[in-house]
Amino acid sequence: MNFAFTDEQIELRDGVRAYLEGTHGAEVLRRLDAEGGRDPAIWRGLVEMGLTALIVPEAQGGLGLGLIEAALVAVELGRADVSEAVVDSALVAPRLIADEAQLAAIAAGELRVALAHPVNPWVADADQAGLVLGGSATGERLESADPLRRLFALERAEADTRMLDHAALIAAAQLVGAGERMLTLATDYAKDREQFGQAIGGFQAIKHHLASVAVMLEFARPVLWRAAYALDNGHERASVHVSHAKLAATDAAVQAAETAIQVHGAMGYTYEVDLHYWMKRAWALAGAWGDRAFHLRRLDDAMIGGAMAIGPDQSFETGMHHG
Amino acid sequence: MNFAFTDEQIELRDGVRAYLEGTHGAEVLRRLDAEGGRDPAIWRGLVEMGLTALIVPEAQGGLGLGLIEAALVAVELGRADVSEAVVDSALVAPRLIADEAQLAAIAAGELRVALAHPVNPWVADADQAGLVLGGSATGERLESADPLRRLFALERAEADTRMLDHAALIAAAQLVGAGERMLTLATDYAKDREQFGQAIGGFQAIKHHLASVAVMLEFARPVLWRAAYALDNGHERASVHVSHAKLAATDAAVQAAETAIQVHGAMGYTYEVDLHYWMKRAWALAGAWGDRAFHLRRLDDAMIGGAMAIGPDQSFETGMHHG
Amino acid sequence: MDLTYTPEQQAFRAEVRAWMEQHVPKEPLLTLEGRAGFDAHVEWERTLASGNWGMVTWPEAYGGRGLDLIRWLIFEEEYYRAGAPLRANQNGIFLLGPTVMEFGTDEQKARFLTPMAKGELMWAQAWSEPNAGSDMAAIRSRAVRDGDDYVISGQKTWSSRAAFADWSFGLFRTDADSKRHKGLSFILVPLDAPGVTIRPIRQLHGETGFAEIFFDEVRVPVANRIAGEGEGWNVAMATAGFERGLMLRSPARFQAAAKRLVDLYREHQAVAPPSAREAVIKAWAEAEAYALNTYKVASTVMAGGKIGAEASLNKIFWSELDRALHRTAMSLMGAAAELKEVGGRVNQWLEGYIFSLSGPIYAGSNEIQRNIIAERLLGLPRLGAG
Amino acid sequence: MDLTYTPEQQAFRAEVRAWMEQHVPKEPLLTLEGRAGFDAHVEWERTLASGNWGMVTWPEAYGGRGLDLIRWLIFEEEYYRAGAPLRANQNGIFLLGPTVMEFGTDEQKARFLTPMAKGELMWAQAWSEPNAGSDMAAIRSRAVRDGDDYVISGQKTWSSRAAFADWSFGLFRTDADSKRHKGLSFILVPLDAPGVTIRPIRQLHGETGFAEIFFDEVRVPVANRIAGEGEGWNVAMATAGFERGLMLRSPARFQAAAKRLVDLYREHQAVAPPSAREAVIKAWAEAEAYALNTYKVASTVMAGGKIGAEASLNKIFWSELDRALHRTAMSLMGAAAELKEVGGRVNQWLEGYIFSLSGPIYAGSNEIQRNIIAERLLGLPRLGAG
Repeated sequence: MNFAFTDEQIELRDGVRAYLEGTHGAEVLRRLDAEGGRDPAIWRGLVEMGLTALIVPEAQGGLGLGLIEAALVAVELGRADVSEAVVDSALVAPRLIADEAQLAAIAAGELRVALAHPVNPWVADADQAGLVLGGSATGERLESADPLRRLFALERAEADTRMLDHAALIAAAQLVGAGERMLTLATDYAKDREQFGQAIGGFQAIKHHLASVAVMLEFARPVLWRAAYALDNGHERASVHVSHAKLAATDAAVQAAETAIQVHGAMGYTYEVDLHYWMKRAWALAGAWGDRAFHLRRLDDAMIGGAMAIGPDQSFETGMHHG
Repeated sequence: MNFAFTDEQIELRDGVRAYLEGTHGAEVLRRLDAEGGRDPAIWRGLVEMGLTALIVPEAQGGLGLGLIEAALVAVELGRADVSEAVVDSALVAPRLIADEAQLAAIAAGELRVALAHPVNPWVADADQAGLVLGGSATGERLESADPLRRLFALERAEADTRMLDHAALIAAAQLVGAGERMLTLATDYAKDREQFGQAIGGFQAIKHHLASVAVMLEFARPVLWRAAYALDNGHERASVHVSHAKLAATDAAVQAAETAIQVHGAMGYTYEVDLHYWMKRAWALAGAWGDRAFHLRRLDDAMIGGAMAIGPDQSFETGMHHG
Repeated sequence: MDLTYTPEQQAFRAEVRAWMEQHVPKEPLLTLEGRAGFDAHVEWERTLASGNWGMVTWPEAYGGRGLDLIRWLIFEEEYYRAGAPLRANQNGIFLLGPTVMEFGTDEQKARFLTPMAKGELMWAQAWSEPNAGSDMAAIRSRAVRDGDDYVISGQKTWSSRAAFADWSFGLFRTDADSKRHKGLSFILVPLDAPGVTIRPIRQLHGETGFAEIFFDEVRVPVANRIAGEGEGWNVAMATAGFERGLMLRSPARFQAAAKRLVDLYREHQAVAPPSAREAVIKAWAEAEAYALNTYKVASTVMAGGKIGAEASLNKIFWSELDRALHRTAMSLMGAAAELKEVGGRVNQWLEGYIFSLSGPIYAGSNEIQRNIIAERLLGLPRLGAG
Repeated sequence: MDLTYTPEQQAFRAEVRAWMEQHVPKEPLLTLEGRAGFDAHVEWERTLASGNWGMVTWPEAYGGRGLDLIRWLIFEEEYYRAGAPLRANQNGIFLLGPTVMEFGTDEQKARFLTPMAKGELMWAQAWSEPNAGSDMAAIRSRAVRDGDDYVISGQKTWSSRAAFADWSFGLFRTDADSKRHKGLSFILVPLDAPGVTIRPIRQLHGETGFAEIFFDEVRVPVANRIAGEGEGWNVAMATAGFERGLMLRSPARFQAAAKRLVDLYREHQAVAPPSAREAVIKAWAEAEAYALNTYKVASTVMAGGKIGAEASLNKIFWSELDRALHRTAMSLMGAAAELKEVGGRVNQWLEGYIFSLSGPIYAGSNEIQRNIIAERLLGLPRLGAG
């Protein structure tokens, strides 16, 4: 039992974060927003960094890493509000595909995969996808509140629970990243912005709002890591853990958004500051890959329904190592 | 349409408040707590003030007043944490009794009436009652967290909706009064108590906690008055309005209690200050005469169930005067 | 206390209902925050004016109906019941109009009030400045006296409706050496005057209802000043009082939204999160409570009472109930919440949620309102960081 | 990251479970906050000590088992799973013990630690003073050096366990001219020493676990001082760090309560308010999150990391989840919530709710914890009223 990241995991996270801080700042979001949402150069950069190869097996030219790494990267993608068609394709699809040629093409950045599932009314980035897993899209574009999302109406889909769990995990990770970024944005704003002769961050009301968000994020994170670990290792309760993570991440990110806009005041309500990109991403991901109601129902069945043992000794699988 | 009290109503309220402030301070509560909870002198004072005659018809020696007046008085009884067997007997029972001799005896302070109803697991002050309406008590004493309540186990009871509505209204009024008193206690404490070199009431966190309670109480009050008016005038939706009032009053009082103890800090957790009497009364009344679940169900049936028209034109009976 | 409508009040309700049923546009107008939508809303203001329903609380002398507050509430109930559009003229009706009536000269009343009542003059607020958001006394824009004119320079921001309105009203520093609340004057400025530049501010939803206004030596006659020179602060406080007080958000608006939320819940009941049911009941119960309290305050005001710091209780209550109501709706919409259109129509719940997020911020943030309640109603000390 | 237990950890769990099943009292003990109940809990401490389960995290040299934090968590899980009693010795195990180990002399370690491990010495905290609640630096109680003794005078309050404990530990001003954090020393005082008067403080539930301690020229040897004269503040900060840190509230306690809440919900499901279902799920989910975070922090500490302001995040989270959990239980109990006994047994939900109300207050109020998070973790300015 060791609930700490390895040095390699921390290095990966820090590397991705540093790369995105350097190449994918808010000015990039504004440019993408004005120009249509996607930029091949960004995609190439992500491929060159190895993100498309991250969880592809080594035999197919990948790095053969696991879902902890995928989630760590997804947190950083959420923090930077990366919108390229990389999340579903690189951090989810490889776990759903057996075809070795497809896996190799994903790793090489040559194949993009979109995901279709009945709990989503859309398929993200279907137009750029060489392969739609689980169903198909109609080609009709749906407009999201989030200007950087590209959604297409769902035509048909099968309910693949593995797809849902993997995609919900990665959505949860992005929500945590977006929540953390909104806390940072609001904190920085509160340090700079003066009213009544002092930085507003000196007012206790502002301090306490922000502290409450810090608490929610702090306690969403370990839930995310347990879910990633359990799903990666085929634990019996992995689906429930993923639903828990999606809920905790959603609630923390939505609270971060409402707090951040309140701290920003009228500024937060505009395009003058960049907060809105992360707020809209949070609203979008809150409903994606199972909304609150969906994931609550899975917890409910497990716990109140009694499908799962609960109690102080039940946080982890107590049996032997799996998968 | 006039949502204001008459001068007479304000005079009644102020008179009762002044009397109780003068005769029923916290030192009385401490004495009653030590000595067993009831004092004939307090009872006689309430009778002499005319409270037992308040809503008894004039023909039976009463003052012939209505439920607005009864609720105004009940708010003051809640504010003073009066625990004598006066509430059910004087402010509820007269509306449930037809017998003229009984009414006259209530008005004169010679008959005390207790109320039995299946939604309560007890009959309050059954031992002092000359009459138990609606059922009977076993005589077995139940101990409440509230040291000044005297509860007796219910033996049998019929479900009389009129009793429930009237008693729930009066309970809601007491909750509003208790909530207001707890806000006052916490505010006064915050003005006096110093920490880190200033009155803690100067800290924005404390200010905002207390302001939030003030908001909840402010918006519970009109709901209470509408319920009293509707019940008094036999309006069709009176039961729903009463449930609304009980919910709003409960939520405001419970929030006032949690806030007041937080503002008092460790002091609030003890018998050293008097807050605990009102807190315990609030917890008790929150469950009495229909708990949150019960009253939510009535609102639910009316609104989501569709039994009642809702919308911007539906706050009041739009038909002719009733009752 | 008499909580029934008189026959006259009922007849009035029937009259409003009949007119609204005949005139309210069948299809929702485009958003007020865009040019085309704003024009459509101005058109609706003129339709209202044609029925003499534009400024129902104004005296008849200025083109109103002189309604008392109870009838105003009935009017609003019928207005929102009918699903009528938002008011492009909001700033004029509830803020500037009452200010001119209270502080204006007869000439100013004649010049401004009647055109406003006809729907011919749309007003923008020009309060905030880049470094004076909630702290209005920090205003720096200047109006320098030059003969019978003021020459105005400076910058205002968060000016609602300014992108499309005809005129603006706001505070300017007429005494260059003054500090804080002193030396300010309340001045009306036409937005097509030479030297005025409008820079629309794009908002969350992508529309541009707010704007910055830049004043570069804009010349306006002294006759555009309301009340005396240097008395601007008191005038503005009265105006802000109207805003935060009774009429800023009529309860009918939230009751109508709560009713739609109940319908939404019924539609999504089978897949709703378990807490949504109670949240829906609560939204409705709070909208009712807000309505009842407004009737109570209206009765008090009609009997000669004043609204004081209670306005802050109101502001907090409606803004937080509105946000919670729309948050609940978003949770009921689930995955569709993020879509701008649902079933071929604008996703009104998304729009409503976005709008609701501004409630706790504008017209004095809820943090400031809580300070006011704590200090003025509860008497807590002003020590510390306020 | 490895989130499975090793075979050794599983064997350890089995060992604890077997012992607990054999030794945990079948009936709940009387409350710790009364004399008889306290004695019963001390008896249980001795039973634990007899199995060497009293101070499992302490080194073997002092009568402990030297368990690492993961095993401590497993121990706690089995402890609460078995429904074992609260710890009368809490102050000794988690606060004083680690303090003596870090700052005490060898003589002090021998004198205090071993008897504590045997359950022979119960400790009271003596931190707060009447005018120094959350502001510990405002301490005024004095210890005047007189040869090899200190002569102590003053008053402490909110002293937990003091009504029944054997000894107290706390801060006293050894330099009469000092201010705030300086000139304080950490001193141990036996509660049966001449000049000590205990006045129990009656709490919400009517019991008296807290007390005031009056010191009237109480003479204790200088050897009772932990660390150097005037170094008390640093020692106390370390102690408070233990308290707010990992071990103050073991997650298993909340997981056990959440499990009972699920049972309560199932029992009352038909008459529960609609929001209760989600509140129950949330209580369980948060108890789990708290447990997971504790494993995460434990892993960090075991790898040589330190707990800093994160302890404040912990304090807020567990105290607010505990209050919400019990508030939900009260709403499920409905009318019976107020009864002290339900079905012939103590109403544990009422007791739990009352206890939970102290969580956000003690060990540094949640307001103070939020200040710490804002200032130390987020780096917001300390301007204003803190």
